[in-house]
Amino acid sequence: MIQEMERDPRVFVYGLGVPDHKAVFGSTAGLAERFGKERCFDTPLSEDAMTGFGLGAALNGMRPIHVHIRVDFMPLAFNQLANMISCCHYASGGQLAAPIVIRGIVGRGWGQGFQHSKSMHATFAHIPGLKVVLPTTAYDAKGLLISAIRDDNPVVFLEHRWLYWQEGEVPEEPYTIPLGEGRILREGSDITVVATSWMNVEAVTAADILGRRGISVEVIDPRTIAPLNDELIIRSVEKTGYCIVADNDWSFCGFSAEVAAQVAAKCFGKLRAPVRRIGFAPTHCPTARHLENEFYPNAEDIIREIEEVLGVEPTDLAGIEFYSHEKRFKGPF
Amino acid sequence: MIQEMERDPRVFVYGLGVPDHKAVFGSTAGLAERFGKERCFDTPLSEDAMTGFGLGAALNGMRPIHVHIRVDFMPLAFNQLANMISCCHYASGGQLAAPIVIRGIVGRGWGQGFQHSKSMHATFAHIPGLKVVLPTTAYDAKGLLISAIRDDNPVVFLEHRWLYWQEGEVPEEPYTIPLGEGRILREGSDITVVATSWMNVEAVTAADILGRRGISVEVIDPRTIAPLNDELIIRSVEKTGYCIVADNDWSFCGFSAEVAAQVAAKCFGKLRAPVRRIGFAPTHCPTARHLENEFYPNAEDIIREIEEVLGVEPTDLAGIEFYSHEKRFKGPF
Amino acid sequence: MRELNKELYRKLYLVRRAEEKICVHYPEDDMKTPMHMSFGEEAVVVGVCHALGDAGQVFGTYRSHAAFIAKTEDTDEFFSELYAKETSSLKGKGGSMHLCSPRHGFMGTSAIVASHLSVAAGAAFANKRQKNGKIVAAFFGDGAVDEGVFWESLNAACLMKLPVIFVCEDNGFAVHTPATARRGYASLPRVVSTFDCHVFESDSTDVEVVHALAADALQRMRKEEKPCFMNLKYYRYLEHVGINYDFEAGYRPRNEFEQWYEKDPVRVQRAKLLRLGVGEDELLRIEAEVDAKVSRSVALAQQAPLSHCSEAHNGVFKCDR
Amino acid sequence: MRELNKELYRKLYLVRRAEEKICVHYPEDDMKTPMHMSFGEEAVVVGVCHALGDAGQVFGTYRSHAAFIAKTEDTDEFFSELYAKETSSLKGKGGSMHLCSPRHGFMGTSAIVASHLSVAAGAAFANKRQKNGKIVAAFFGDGAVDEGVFWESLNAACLMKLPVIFVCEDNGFAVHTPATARRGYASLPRVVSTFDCHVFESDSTDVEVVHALAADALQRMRKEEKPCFMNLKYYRYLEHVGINYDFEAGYRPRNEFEQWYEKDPVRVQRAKLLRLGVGEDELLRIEAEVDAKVSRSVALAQQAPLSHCSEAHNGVFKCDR
Ligand SMILES: Cc1ncc(C[n+]2csc(CCOP(=O)(O)OP(=O)(O)O)c2C)c(N)n1
Ligand SMILES: Cc1ncc(C[n+]2csc(CCOP(=O)(O)OP(=O)(O)O)c2C)c(N)n1
Ligand SMILES: [Mg+2]
Ligand SMILES: [Mg+2]
Repeated sequence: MIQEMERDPRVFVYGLGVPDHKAVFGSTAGLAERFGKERCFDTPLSEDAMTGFGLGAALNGMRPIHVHIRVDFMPLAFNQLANMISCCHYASGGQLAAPIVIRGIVGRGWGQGFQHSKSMHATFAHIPGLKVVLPTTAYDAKGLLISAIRDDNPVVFLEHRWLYWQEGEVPEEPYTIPLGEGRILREGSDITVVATSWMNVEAVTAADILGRRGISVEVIDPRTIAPLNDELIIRSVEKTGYCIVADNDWSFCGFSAEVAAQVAAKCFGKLRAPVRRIGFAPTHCPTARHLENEFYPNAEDIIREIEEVLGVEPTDLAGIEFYSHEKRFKGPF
Repeated sequence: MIQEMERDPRVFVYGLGVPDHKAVFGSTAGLAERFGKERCFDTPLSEDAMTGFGLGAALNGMRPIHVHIRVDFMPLAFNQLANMISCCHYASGGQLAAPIVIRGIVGRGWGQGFQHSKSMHATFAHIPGLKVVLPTTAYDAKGLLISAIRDDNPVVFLEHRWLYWQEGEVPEEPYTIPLGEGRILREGSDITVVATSWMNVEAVTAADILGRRGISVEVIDPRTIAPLNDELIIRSVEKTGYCIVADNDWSFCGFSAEVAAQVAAKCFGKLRAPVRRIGFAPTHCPTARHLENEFYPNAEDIIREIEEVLGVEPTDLAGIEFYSHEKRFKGPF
Repeated sequence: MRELNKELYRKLYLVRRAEEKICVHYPEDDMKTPMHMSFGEEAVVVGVCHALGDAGQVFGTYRSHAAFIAKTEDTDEFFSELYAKETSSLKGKGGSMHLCSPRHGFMGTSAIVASHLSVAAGAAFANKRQKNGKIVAAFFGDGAVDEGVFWESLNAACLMKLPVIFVCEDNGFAVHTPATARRGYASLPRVVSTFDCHVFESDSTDVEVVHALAADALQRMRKEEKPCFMNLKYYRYLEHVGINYDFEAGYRPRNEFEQWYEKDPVRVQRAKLLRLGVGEDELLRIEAEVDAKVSRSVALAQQAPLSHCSEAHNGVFKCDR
Repeated sequence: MRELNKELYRKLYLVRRAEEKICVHYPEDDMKTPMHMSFGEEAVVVGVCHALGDAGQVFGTYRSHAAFIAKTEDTDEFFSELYAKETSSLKGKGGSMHLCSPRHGFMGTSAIVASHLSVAAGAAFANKRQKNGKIVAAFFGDGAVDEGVFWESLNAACLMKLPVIFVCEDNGFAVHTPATARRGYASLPRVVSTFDCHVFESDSTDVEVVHALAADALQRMRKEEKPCFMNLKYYRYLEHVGINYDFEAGYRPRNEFEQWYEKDPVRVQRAKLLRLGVGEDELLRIEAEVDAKVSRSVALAQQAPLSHCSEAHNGVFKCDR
């Protein structure tokens, strides 16, 4: 963000807690010091108005980045997203444009619960005119964010809380990754797993484990889910004949339904088994750890699902160390 | 509603314009006179607070019916729906319940445009804990509404503006139609069309026209889309081997994706062609009539889609009188 | 003074005339868009927009015929959009409720009550940052203040000292519900005056009075950078939406209308000009020019082709074009 | 008077003690729930809840340890939920941020700032209709008033004359942002006093003072049926979330805390009781009883089994059970 703010003086960042010492999990650290309160500032707790505020600033030529420390606060701004921001370009006959980036953080773990854990990407993606981006790797996060900032359209940019711990090579200099291009995170030939956000980490783990017994899993991260470019997915499923969608969200009327419907239609006759969908349990997110573990699917679920689809014996997972939040994050919160 | 209000003194109706002389397209006519301002009342323009208000009243044993004259105003209440109403029963370990009905009217025609024409049923259906009902016929509307009022859970009840002109036999005495049961609107054996809300009217018209040339179309109205009971749909597709979903909404991450995904999975190997989806154009709803006609799919689109799927020659539609809003509703608005 | 009053009259008359033309042609069913008429509020809107000047920016509502015309004077654009013609910049995607002409500083309107208020605040923020001296006016009804976002927007604007005027076009009703049935306080200006902004009120239908008030407001805003709130009363002549009277509906009495119509803004201003010594002939000349302009716009719009059907699919994303 | 003060002290001490126990055991990592501690606000919450009595109803926030305990005194339920045990009514689905015990009139809490205010108004509406005389209190922070729904709820409650008390637990900060950086007005009570409700303020840490104020408020509400707004200042001792001090972060100075800690509500009340002639031994007895109660609750919670995993899937719909 620093680089984009230096490049383009129209860019500014705002939102609750943005300039404070916690700096939204460090993601806005140093901005206030560097660019001043004019370009990195706190707001009243007014998600609705502050979203419309961003739209107004964008209409007058600025490029706002609005940060929500949880996606769950974005329903308060849903009117602006659904009725104002998404349609102002279309409805004005192209006279207006809303180059605004809305960053929302997907919470998880340590009792976040049903009001601090939503992802809602399908809800946003359902509305024409919003671009919806879900980065997984650190490299992608930077390149996609820069593209989002430079895009002339509103972009909803959803970052999973746990992905801030992702480590990876991130070049110092600015680079862009085009919105609308997916990425193959792991090449494979036996089955395709399409995953979003944190579920890519689980899917790659599953792929690693199954790879050791010779099952070759291809993991695809669409990265931009709206507008969706599904070529990569379709090509992969044409190759493997099997598809699982592992979405970091509820399944019903979700992004996994969209991918499953498209794959089933476009790979009709080439699919060797029905597309399977893995997502949150159809409940609200409970707060207790042991209940949360029921709520969230993980690498083991993906492995079991793959084994079922391919009709192979269950892998012995005893003794395998899964990625575990517990091991990394100790309370107190 | 009158009958339910007489039966159960805990029921009350409120919302903008509810008691006025227009009475939400006549749907609340006579209530204020009959039950007084205590049980049928107007509110400030505060969709957010008035939704939470309904929740509070429900927690204390009342059974509120909140009316929104357009679904498009419900995004203002989305926080209450997504973060409060949907989860209070679950999150309280069952100590609380929210028996609230939220009626929203889906606008269309005469320049309603992008801010007065949303349906959003997939958005609501995506959230666990909300029941979502979309009646089509007058008979169903009454029976489903009574069930919704008696249900102990929050029910989002979406009525299409044009369906108020639907005529049909409606028994005087109260009756219920269980939430969660679909209905076969037209029996057929060649292809299944699953339709929602107004699209059922279009689908039945299409079925009638194609019926004359011997193509037998089965039209299924799920009526309750969440929680969805898809047995009727699956059984029908197993019989016909073909399926089209005609949803009164955008397709991407919408209800049509869910149905398509489920049908493709559950009828795997029995489907003779990919499931097709018909929905709004992936744009915002324009206001001009001729542009609106591009935006909304209709009976002709359904017919053409069916012909393509079945691989039959296009029907000659010249001279056929389609249902037309123009013919019924003349301005001025 | 006389020149100013003549100019104000010309604008009032232009707004009035354009809406009268709608009433003439609407029953032909070629303008298929819900009409929320401005009759009665011309002084409020013209007074503010004229004070604001060309450089100012305006956000409005579904009831913004007056604001659109007062700010842009572009009746060609106005009618071509109502008729959904190829000649409109909006290509029929907006209609009466979504007028928009940013090149004239008319930044857009919203039919979701109050949803444009925060947008106006954000636009004012950008102007402030860009130090371009532009002031933003947001028009809204007395119903809009029921929405939480009004309070959020007011608060943010006061906190950030944004150059924005919130203009409440106060007709006392939200559709058919009077303010007293919607408000848990006695006086809106009194509530707002506890915020850090300039507050003005008026129930005048004299455009000169409103203009002077707005000019004063602008000057004070320039001197002490703070937002401004204006509560301007008027009477809505017609039904909430549509071109008819609705006194028979019973929620408001006809004599209320008659009292206000006595001081109809257009008549008041015309009488004033005569008093100021402007000749009847000169008035007739102004009126004839306006009549001709409006008639020409209507005719142009009627003759133009409908926008192309492909417009329906264009422009969801900016790069699409 | 003495009895009342003793009772108030017992509740203050119960709240304090329960939170102290959290601090002891939280580092063991068995309560896996984000803790927003109430230290410092005990007088505010106990004063209001005690005045409200058993019949009253309370809605709270993610920072409602104090409110839950003051209203319910049910430390068994409290700790069993923090430990997510089978013995909790919530079965671990709620945790610290979503405490709820409707049978005690503690109607629930929300971690979406301000989202419970309208719910409280609706609950008050039902009470009014049912003529059961119950009064609802909604606790919220000074940050909550930034949200539009606060204004919508206040307006609706004033309009409908609902028996609800809005209690602003004013610690001057929303996380790390001071009120002055969030407000476009000088005084919240002054703004609210332009609404049709009773307004009270206090910055006392003396629970007796807060209790008297709340009792007065309730009486006035009963006499003249109107909602009530109370702005009650206190100092948040710890970081926004968690069990540590955070003065080194730089957004507020330690000496502020020290000044407030001089008049710590628990200490103030204890000293008062001694002044009133309550013997040290009696105080020790009260404290010992509370200590035992809290320790027992903690032990019970620790020993109980975790709630069953199937709970995760239960209860999305009411008929599901
Ligand atoms: C958020 C929202 N709620 C409800 C409506 C329906 N509605 C349209 S206009 C209107 C009345 C608004 O009254 P006011 O703001 O006073 O404007 P006026 O029509 O009097 O100019 C209502 C309730 C809407 N458009 N948007
Ligand atoms: C709608 C919403 N926006 C933002 C947040 C994040 N958040 C949690 S607590 C908090 C501060 C609230 O301050 P205040 O209301 O004064 O309560 P306090 O924590 O001081 O008791 C914020 C911004 C939230 N939970 N909900
Ligand atoms: Mg009005
Ligand atoms: Mg606070």
